[in-house]
Amino acid sequence: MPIRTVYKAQIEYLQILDEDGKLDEKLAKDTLTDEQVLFAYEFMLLCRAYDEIAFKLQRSGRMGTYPQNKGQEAAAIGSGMAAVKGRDFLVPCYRENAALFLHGLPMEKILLHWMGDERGNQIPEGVNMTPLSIPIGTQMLHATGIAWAYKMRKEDRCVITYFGDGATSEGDFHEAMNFATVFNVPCVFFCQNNQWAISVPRESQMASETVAQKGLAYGAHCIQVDGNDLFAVYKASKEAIDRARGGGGVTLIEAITYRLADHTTADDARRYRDEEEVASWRGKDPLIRLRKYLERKGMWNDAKQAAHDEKNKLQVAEIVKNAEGIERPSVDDIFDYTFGTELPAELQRQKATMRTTSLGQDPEQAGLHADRSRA
Amino acid sequence: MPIRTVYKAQIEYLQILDEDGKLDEKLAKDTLTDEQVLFAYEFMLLCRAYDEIAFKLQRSGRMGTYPQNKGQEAAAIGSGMAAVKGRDFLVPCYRENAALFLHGLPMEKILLHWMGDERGNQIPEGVNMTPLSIPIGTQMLHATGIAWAYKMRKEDRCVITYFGDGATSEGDFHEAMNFATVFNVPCVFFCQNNQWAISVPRESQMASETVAQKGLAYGAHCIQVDGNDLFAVYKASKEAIDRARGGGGVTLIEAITYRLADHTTADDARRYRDEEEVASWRGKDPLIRLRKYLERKGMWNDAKQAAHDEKNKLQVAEIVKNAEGIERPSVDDIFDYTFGTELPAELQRQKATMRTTSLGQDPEQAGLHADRSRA
Amino acid sequence: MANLTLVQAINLALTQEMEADPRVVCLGEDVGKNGGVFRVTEGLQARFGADRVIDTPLAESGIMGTAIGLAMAGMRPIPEIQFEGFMGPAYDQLVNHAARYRTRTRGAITIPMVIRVPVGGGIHAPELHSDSPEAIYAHTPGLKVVMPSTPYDAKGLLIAAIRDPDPVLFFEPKRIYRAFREEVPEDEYTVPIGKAKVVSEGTDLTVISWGASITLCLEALDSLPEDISAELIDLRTIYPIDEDTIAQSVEKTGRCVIVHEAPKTCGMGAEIATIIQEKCFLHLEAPVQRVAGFDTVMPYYKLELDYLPDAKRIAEAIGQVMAY
Amino acid sequence: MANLTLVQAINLALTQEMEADPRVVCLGEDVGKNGGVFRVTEGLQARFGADRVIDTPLAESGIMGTAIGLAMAGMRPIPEIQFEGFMGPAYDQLVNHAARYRTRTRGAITIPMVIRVPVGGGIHAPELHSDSPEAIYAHTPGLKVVMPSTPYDAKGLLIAAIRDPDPVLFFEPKRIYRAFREEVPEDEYTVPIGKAKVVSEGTDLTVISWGASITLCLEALDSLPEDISAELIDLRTIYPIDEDTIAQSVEKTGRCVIVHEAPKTCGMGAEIATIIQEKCFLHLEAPVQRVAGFDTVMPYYKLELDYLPDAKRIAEAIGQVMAY
Ligand SMILES: Cc1ncc(C[n+]2csc(CCOP(=O)(O)OP(=O)(O)O)c2C)c(N)n1
Ligand SMILES: Cc1ncc(C[n+]2csc(CCOP(=O)(O)OP(=O)(O)O)c2C)c(N)n1
Ligand SMILES: [Mg+2]
Ligand SMILES: [Mg+2]
Repeated sequence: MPIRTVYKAQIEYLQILDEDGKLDEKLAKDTLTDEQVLFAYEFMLLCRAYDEIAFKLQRSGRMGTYPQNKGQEAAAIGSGMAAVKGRDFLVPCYRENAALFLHGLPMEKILLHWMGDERGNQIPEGVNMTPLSIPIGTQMLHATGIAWAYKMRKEDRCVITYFGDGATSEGDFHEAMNFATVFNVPCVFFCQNNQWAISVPRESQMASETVAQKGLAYGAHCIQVDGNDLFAVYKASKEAIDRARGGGGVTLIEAITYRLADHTTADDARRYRDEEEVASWRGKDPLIRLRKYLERKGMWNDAKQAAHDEKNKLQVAEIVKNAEGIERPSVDDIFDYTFGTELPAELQRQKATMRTTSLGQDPEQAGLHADRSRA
Repeated sequence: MPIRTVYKAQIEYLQILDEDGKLDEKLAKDTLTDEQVLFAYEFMLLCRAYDEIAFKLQRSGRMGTYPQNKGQEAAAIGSGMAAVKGRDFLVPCYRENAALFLHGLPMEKILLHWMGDERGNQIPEGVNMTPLSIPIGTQMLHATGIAWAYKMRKEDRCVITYFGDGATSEGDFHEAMNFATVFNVPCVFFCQNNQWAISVPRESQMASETVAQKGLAYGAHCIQVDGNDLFAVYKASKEAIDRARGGGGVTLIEAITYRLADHTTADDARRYRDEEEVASWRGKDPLIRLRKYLERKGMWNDAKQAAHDEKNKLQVAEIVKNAEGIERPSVDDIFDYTFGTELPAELQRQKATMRTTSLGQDPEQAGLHADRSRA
Repeated sequence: MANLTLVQAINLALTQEMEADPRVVCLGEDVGKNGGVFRVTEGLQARFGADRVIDTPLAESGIMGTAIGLAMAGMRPIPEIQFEGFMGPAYDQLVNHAARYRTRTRGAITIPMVIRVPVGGGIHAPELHSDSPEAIYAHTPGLKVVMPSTPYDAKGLLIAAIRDPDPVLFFEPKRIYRAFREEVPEDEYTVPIGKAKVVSEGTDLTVISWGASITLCLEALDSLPEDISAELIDLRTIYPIDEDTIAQSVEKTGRCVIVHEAPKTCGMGAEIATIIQEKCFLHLEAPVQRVAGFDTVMPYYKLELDYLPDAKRIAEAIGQVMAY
Repeated sequence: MANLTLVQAINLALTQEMEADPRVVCLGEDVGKNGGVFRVTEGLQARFGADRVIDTPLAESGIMGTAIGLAMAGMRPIPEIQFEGFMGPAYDQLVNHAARYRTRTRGAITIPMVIRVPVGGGIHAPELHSDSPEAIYAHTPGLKVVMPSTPYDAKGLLIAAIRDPDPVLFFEPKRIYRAFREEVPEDEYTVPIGKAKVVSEGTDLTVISWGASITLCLEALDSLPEDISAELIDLRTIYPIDEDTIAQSVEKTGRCVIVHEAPKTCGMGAEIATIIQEKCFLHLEAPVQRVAGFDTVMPYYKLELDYLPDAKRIAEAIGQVMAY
């Protein structure tokens, strides 16, 4: 057999709730209960409200750069719900706020982060996640390492890590997938393919037809899902997490979604993408879709929507108040978390003298010298 | 269609000349002429002789660390013959000497390199290649860049880059494949999968069944070939090169071969691999196989072999003489190739004073100060 | 002549060099259609096409490594790394290949390229968008490193860098990208790599700085008592260091303050202070002082102004050195 | 007590800490079955199993990044980077994550890990196997950097590093891996991070060095005229720098020579010389001198001994400083 096929693969795409809010009942079986769906929708509304306020905070000069999550809520929540709060661990990028909130991150933390305050990253004890990750593509290696520790200690836990389509171009993505599969650690790789990496569309980011097929390089399980479909995201994530925890292997999930807003508040997407494209995706907004579904099932109506909008407004206002109300961090913080051990002498001096001079010189010694040179 | 297949792929394995030296005539059609095969075999013999002498040079303390090429000659020559000397460009790692020699690299250069002499990397004008690359996995990006320049300038040329199975774990491999496919540059990625990366076997290096399937992540053409089969290597390389030059896309070739020797002369492979395994591969030695084939065709016999062995011994001795006969490099060389512009003042001083002191201080000035401090 | 910001001056230099030399290409994340996140490459893709102003995938090692390949093959690539914090993934290609290829091949293969990178703090950016890594690369043999502090110098240094036969790191202090304008000649000109500039002459003390801190030094100098005559040197080129200009000045003044944003320990201040004590030992009236970032991670922006040297600190240090 | 080489002392420290603390794991290329290319981890996999002494894929960023994750999750990973030249791909993870996590999260997430890396020249190795990057990491806030010069210190410093709550770069001077033996206590002990050692006392001049160069300094000191009394300081910890030991010595001697393999410009010598002129200005009788690698790429091995400081150069510098 001088020519023979040594490898075969295929990638499936999963959709359960279509754009009109119609559910594939068969596929939906054993996924989410009505209560869960309702909860998810309400949570998405809250997160959307949060997102809009964050945007406004930036626009009014009360916060720095902020990357809106708008349009990607189903991907974040669906996957987040598949992981078990307090048991599993999340390693995020910066566009899945909803998953983090779901797993217990106090909501003001994200605002604090974007307000230029490290306390936004001070994850409370018992909340299982790393903070937002700024350098693209780097966090998947941490996820792999954490999952590896679980495996070493035979803990029945799993890690899910988030990243964008652009992030899959970084070498670290490759190394993380490879380490994860070689050591078969309980880690799920969740790509939010929102079609853009700032101004670069997916087709210019990669020559492959899908992100999902990148997982074939590592012998990982690969699946593409409609990322704006709560059910599909949940189902794929749940299967991947269960498999991972059982030692059954690593999964790469490609969630097809769309970044409805600018890349960040520092960006102006009109420079590089057509309004038409954006418009076509607005109809696929996961919130609209889920509302249609719930309405059809008689679980939602305008009154409920209005009540929730009102409630969310208040809740988010409260969160903003908390974030803005926090005292300015102490300048000592610049030094005090550099090491877990006693501050080296030079750093102690820098800390002691920082308000007056950056010399880091012992003021007494400086005075002494001054005397002696005059003598 | 809520579940649908969005991607399908398969990888083929190609063998034309089997381990017994039997040729699949159909597949061999339009590959190599008898003259070419004879030439290749003779060249492989020369390279093997070179390799053994290089080993001995190290063992007798006349050369530093050396990585033997033994067993991988068919992969190097088969691919090298598919590229056009003086037109195409080679970006090697360090285990494909034969391809470099074939494309015009003076044979003493490789010895010089391992003798700790940068002149071994001083590729002559008109010889189209980069020097041996020490940091694993990094050179494929250069290959991609060079091929990109060809494309930009619309030159009808192609680049072929070599690397090991271990190298495919590095992030740079991933980025190189991605850039190459995204910009569709005329570049062929040639992996010498010799089953080991120092002490790490392929199965511990990656969880994928093949190296070839890694190319699927980029939408590249992928093929696995018997790397000890000159015909298969040539055919796959030729097709890949022709396709690349025509703008038809990037190919990842996985050549299955085996590192018959230690990783380098600094290594002792008995620490980590079984003699049995090595023995099983000895029979697959590309030289043995090709000899069988040629003998069967009446193109080779013991007398020819003896004559060539003798001739090669002399030729290699001459190469060694050239490499060892070269004058010691000037210490000025440490400085003179740092920049293409005039040496900065400090470097001029370091160069001027290097034999006496590393201060880099102007001796005159030092003297001046000494005077003044005494005054 | 036109009254330009630093961003515009760089854009002009790029435009003119691309116009003059078909080998010059720009590549990086979002440099094309979007014109760069700071709009430094604005309009270039429209003018020169997507083959010469190239949006790359999101991979810094890929950008640096393919740029090296382009340079090897006779192009004059100008890769952009979007922020200095993202040089990390490109470090290996830059340091182990770009910087070494000429000497590794004894001149057979060279890497003429300019790596453009916005650097420094003060713009209220997220983490890893505010660092100052120049000393790392000054310690890396085979690289040249420049950092302009004015639009005029930016244009002239960039043109010099593009024409230089070796890899040049071109650091752009983002804090002053649009902070002020300056008359910049329309014609092409170069500012030589390796030459510092005496910004203002003085006799009592030398202040040495570069990049965005020059503005702060000027502010500090303005605040000094009339009887202190300070000389301000803008290093402009971080490596190779213009020792002559430094030594001449400190031999005259006998006192020196060095200002930079990067952490103090092993920063450029250490090298310059050491050069001064080597070259001007008998002229020194006081220890050379450093006003620098702290030896801590650059804080998020709520505290960044507490971290960065400011005019007050600089003036304070000058006062201390003068009082010594 | 046993008479051990540096390699053996490190191996012993690893063995004892792995024995004592199940959280400690070693990972890297070829560290397992092969025992490391320098045999530093020899026997560890046989003793502790392939789950604690782990052969990783060939990917330094992967090694560093997953080690960070392991540390986050409560393990005490000891990644090995096979040679200092291959830290390049791991640079981003080390500098932008390992070094920053504690301060980034205000103490919520910390990275206790020790990165072991053979460094330095002199062993006739191929390219990128002979560099000395310590200054780069001393300039990186959030990292501690140590480099032993003796088997005793190697064991003690490594144990201290493993127990340290933060990332510690443990540089192993490969030139003296097996160059000599020393009595090393069987019991566990620590050598504190941040404390230099006065190797030999003297009154006329201070020589400061670390790693493999200490041996050369001793050689140089031996060759000095009887009437020169030199004090030799082994820095041992590169960061944080033990300024007190340095300042005390130079206040006494008034003269100083610093010796290191790394390129001179922006090397550790610059920082130490600057600290000295800051702290001992009025005591200095001569400029502090640096005997260092050149500001060139480390040459291939035919010329490496011309590049590296040797006893002769050190003695020459001492002579010059004494004659000043
Ligand atoms: C290593 C690195 N390079 C560049 C950047 C600048 N940058 C921030 S976000 C971004 C695009 C990310 O795209 P993607 O991964 O698709 O995520 P998305 O923003 O679309 O959610 C870039 C280039 C960065 N933060 N880190
Ligand atoms: C970046 C980098 N990391 C580590 C090394 C050390 N090293 C040299 S060769 C090698 C194994 C390479 O394996 P492979 O790519 O399969 O090539 P082979 O030697 O088998 O031909 C390693 C780890 C290196 N040279 N470069
Ligand atoms: Mg995206
Ligand atoms: Mg191999």
